[in-house]
Amino acid sequence: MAVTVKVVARPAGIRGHTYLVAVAEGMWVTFRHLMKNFPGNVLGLRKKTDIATLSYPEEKQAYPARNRGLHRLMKRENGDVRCVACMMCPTVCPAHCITIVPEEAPDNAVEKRPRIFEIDELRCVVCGLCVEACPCDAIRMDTKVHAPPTLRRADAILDMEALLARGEPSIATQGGTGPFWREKV
Amino acid sequence: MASEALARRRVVFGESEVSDFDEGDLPTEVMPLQMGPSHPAMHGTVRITLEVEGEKIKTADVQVGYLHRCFEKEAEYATWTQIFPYTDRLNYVSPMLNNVGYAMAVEKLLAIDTKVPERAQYIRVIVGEISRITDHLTCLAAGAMELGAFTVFFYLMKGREWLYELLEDVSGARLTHSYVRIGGVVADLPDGWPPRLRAVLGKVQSAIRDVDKLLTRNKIFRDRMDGVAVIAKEEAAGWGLTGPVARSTGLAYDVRKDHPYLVYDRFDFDVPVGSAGDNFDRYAVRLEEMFQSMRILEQALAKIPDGPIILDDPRVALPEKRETYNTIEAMIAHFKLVMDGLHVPAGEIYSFSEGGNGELGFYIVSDGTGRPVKCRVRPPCFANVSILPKLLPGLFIADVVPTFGMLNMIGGECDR
Amino acid sequence: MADSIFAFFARHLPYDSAGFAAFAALLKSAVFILGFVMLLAGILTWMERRQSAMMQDRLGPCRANLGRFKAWGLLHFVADAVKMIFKEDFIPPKASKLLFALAPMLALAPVLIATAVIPFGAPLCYGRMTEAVPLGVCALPVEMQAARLDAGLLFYFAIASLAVYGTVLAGWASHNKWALMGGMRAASQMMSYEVTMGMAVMAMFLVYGTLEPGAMVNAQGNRPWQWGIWGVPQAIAFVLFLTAAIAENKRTPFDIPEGESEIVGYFVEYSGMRFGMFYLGEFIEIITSSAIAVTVFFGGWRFPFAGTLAASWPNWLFVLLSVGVWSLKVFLFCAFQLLIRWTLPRLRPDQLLKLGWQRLLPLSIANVVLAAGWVLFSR
Amino acid sequence: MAADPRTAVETVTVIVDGKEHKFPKGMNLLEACLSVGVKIPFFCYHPGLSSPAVCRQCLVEIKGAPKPVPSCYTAVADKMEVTTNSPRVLEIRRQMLEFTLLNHPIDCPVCDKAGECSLQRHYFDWDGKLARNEGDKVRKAKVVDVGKHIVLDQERCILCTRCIRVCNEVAKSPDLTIANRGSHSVLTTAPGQRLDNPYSLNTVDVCPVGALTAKDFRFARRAWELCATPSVCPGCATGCSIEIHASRGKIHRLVPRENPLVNKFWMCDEGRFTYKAVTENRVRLPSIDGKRATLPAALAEAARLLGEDLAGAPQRVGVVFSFQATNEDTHVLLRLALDGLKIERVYAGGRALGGSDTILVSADKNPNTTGVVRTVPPPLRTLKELTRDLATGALTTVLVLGNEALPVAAATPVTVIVLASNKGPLVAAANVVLPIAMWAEVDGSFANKDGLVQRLHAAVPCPGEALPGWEVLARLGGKLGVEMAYASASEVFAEAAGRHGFLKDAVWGDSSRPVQLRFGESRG
Repeated sequence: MAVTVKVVARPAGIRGHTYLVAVAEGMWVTFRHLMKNFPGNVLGLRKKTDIATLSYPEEKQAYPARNRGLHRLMKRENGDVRCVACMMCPTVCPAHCITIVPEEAPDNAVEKRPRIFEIDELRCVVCGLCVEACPCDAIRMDTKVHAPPTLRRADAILDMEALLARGEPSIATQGGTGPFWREKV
Repeated sequence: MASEALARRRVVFGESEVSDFDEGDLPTEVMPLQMGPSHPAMHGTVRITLEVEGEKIKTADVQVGYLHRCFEKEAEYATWTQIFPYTDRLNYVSPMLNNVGYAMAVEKLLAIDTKVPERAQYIRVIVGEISRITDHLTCLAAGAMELGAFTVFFYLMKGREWLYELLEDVSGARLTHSYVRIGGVVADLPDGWPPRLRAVLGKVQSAIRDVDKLLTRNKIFRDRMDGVAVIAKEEAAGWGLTGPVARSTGLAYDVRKDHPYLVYDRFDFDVPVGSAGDNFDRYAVRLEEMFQSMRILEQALAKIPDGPIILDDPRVALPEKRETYNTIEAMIAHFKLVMDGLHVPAGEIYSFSEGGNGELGFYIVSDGTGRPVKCRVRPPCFANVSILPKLLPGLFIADVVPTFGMLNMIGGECDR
Repeated sequence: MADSIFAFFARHLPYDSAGFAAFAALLKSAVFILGFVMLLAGILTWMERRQSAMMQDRLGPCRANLGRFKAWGLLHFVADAVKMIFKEDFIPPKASKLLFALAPMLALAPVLIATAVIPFGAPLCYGRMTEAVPLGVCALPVEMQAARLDAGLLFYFAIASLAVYGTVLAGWASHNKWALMGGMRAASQMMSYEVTMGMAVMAMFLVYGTLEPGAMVNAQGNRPWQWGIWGVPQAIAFVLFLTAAIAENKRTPFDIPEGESEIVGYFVEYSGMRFGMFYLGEFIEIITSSAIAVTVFFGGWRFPFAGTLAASWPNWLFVLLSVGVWSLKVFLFCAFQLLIRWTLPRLRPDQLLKLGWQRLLPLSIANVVLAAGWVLFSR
Repeated sequence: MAADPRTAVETVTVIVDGKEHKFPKGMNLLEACLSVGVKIPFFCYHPGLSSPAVCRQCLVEIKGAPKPVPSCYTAVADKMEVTTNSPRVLEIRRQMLEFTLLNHPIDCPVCDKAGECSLQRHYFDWDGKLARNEGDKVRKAKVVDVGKHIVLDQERCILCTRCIRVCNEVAKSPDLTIANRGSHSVLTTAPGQRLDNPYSLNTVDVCPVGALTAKDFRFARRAWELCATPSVCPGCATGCSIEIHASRGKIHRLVPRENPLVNKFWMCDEGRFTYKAVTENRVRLPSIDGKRATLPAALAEAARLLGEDLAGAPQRVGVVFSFQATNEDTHVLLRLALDGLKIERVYAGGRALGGSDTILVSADKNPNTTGVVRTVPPPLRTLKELTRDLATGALTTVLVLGNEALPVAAATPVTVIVLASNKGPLVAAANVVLPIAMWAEVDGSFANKDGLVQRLHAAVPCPGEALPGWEVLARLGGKLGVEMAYASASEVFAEAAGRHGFLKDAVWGDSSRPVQLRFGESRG
């Protein structure tokens, strides 16, 4: 396709040469906004206005489904942590904010589980790579919760208990159990 | 009379015969002035050491680097995938463009750039053009605000916010998207997203029209912008300027047109250029480019095909989660990609795309392991800012603000 | 009851006594300056943000509530005052301490003093306050004006031009190049525009034949088309006056001495209440200039049917109404100034001076000539 | 090069993928191909073991042969034309891999081998196709405690028999076997038997997947997090070449490094645990009479004690060399004590003799006996003599390098200055303790029982205030007026090499940077 070049205009004319006309035109624009927003701003009729900001703690914007928030750890059906300490997430984390110390799990079918699982939410850059790297659907960032402010830095380090507090049983099937798993939900 | 007085002063005070002043001006003492790094107009922390006579600038020494975050060094210690979050933070008002630019570079080295699914390419164009609009909106908003037109700032920021919301729907984060992956993108467009984009574009257009009315013909604004910091066409090429800054001089260089990538050759759009190369042209070019981007968006939304959104190759892209959970093959591929990183064959490549500020280049060198040996960025605004010391002398202090604003230095990208 | 109080005043403070003049002046300045100007200035600090928010599609400040009393965040100016008083009062180590402390006072005091000559309502008829007194028939009028000076507007200019000292001193005393630059910009700007402003008023002086603001109000009619702005030289004078007044206020598009994103301004080193005084002074200037504009061009307190109402309502009620009308006019004018401020970008210093000296000054001089001709031929 | 009749071998010409190469006659075709850079995957082949050709991964086409042949089981022959990358071969290999993966459990997240797994590597390099299978996998026993050091997971086993051959051919102890048939085949020990031979951990090294894993390393770290540093085992005088695998400053395991002169590909179980001494029970800080002191203060105190005693009764001052110290430490102690301070009573010792076998283990449990004996001029008194001299009062002051179990009781009126790395009775009784680094923390060299000088590389940082022994000694020398200025261990080595004959031909080599297994070539 040929390069189509469009020279931008430099409008001048009478409006460009006097101050007053363009000033009046500009003021008409802002005045229109003022009048449109006035009832909403004063009487609280937000719907009919252009007001784009929110009165934050009372009004909140709904987070999109894909929003990346605070981490959480998913659970097994029996309530144990789903994580098997495979170290994929600390490996992929560009901020090195995940610390996992594994241990032997009492259940031989599980074999391995984390003894310590800590995420330093201050270091976290909320990129979501850990969720992508998890081969067990153990870590998720779909809490739609922001990292809360803390008084001490140490309080921003979430341990396994805190991470499991928001956890739910994961419904992801795993381990290729049973024939024709692809057709199962 | 005045010249005689001046001559007398020269004799009495031994002042130099050679003078930059107009004959008749009283010479004032040169005052060094530090503008920045913490100055309201120096977004992205840059320091300009000025020598001024009154308000007139004699010399300007622009010092970048205050936002240096070692992007290139960090990249040497990250896998190819881990670099995406870093690229988000290069030009932080149009992160998608950086994501796309970087992914394209790695794909070229992997020789899979033509195999990226078409839908992914369209999605990249769409999110990239939205990012371009947010980039220009931010530039114009900040530029107008620094000239005192605060209302313009909010009208444009409002539009940017709507677009960010759309990008958040797609990627999960407002600003640090990390949405693109090597071989495609991480997720498909959400359901019902295209109509929302169309609606938002309409609203953004009306906001831009308001701004157009507030500024374009306003004599105060024109006085500030017209004929200030003029760059000649040859000069622009000589200094390596790209993007809207170069186009404002009449240099019609747009990577999307001159070296089409992704699916840009399938869209009908114009390259807006300026005629005078001054600050006003840079403003007008950006304004027009937003409309052109909207044209591309509409065409892309109309043409986007169905299909996969990431390359179906477990050696490049992580397999689908369901496969990973249930098959050893996908699990192995998943592990290999995460722990060893993508195996990019040894070699080097320079790949470039049209970023918000101009030609955004990635020069990457691989030794075949999971990490780059070098990941160098050619940030457009680094080249653009390089001409600033030449533009400033002779202008007033007040001119630094629009000139700097219209060059649109983004610290994260310039200093890296 | 009321009668006995009036009787008491009439006996002890006869109308033509010096004591009455002093007492009335004190009372008027107290009520007007503290009760109106300061309050409106406070409200303007909130309104500036709130109005700009509405212009910019935002919500604006709405959080300063007293318990359940919300009033759209109107109490923000109280919160601001409290904040400013309790903020650290920082003086740069190398600043000139005396001048640094003096500058905000010099910026605030003149604009307060300048309000003295502004007539803010219909005259009160001393001794007949409860009766209906038609306009212009009162024998013992108490002018709603803190000081009635024949030099009137000249006094206003003389005092208001002192405010530039505050600005320049602030810039100089701060020991900061940016502040100094702001001070220098302020000096050149305010001096340049004073000339234009004077010339604009000069035209009106020719039209009215007086410099006394009260007399100017008296010269205008009650109906809007009888106000001072109607007429070619008057309209030009109004535009010139308004432009110059905004420039005097140092507000966008003439906020060059501040130039927040360029040089931050002459008060860059000020914090706390010292900064608050500059800020307050700026808003009082808005009120003053609005008040002068209303007085000279928009009929002061006059409003349609004022004559009828004056002849039928009790005098004190009518005066109160006229003060209310005047306040409304001033308020609307302030809002208009805010509208301008939040619409336009800022000029560059050289363009500002060029505009002042090369455009406005010749125009204002021409307007004086025009006004002279107007006066000559319209009589 | 003139043909030496003893080494001259007959060569054959083989065409590999269209290129002509010359190989010695009788060479294994797989080895031949690998040696010229042709990549062929394999599971069961191991250069130190026999070839059973069971995995069918190394199939190649040979012109004239009716079907692809396993290259690990074929000797090169003259005029042989080999194709290693034809579509047919690649497809057969891929299909073999698919079979192998059919019953492989989805264990990567819990498998210690992930990151150094041959199966992972070959799948990624040679297959790269997603699964077609949706059926159930054959389940076998998991977490089988098969030996003292080893855990077996039968599901993960791909039946390559490498471990069986290691037991049979290296350890000469046939402990493992394959039982059952078809897809129910499992690796197992004989009923009632355990995998407890002294070379059992080599089975973990050779296991291409995670079927056999070491209990010691189990779940300690993921393989890809480790950094490998070449070093030498300090367990005995054999001096097996090893790699130290460390992560974030901590050693996690030792694995053998190929060295045809010493240990080939193997290493004994005992040697693998020598790293424990580096991580446990270390002297981290200097002390004077049991109290924490700064290093300069401790050095000054040591110098004062030595200086006083040397001035008083020089014949009653002794120095003890250690058979565990590096050549560099030994040389600097030689310079300080013998050249500088003229101490005449020179002792040397180390760990007591232990068991030995004919495979790798030596009875001398010290890694550098040869180096010390060849560095220090005789007479070199033994520890037994030291005991006697201490008892008789012939010695009042000793300067000890290392912390041999010296017969020094706390009450004995003997001044002891010790350069120690680990806590023990000697450290408890010493007047001055100066912490020194251990073998895994320094650059240096050991000479094994055959006089072979091998390099040590620093793999982890020194704990606390510990420094390499030579550096502490050089600084002590400075306090005593014996000036020795060394910037690095290599300077010490250069000086020592110029003086001691056995180091003459040794080469210091490069200072190697640890390679993170993640970004080095996968070890699979």
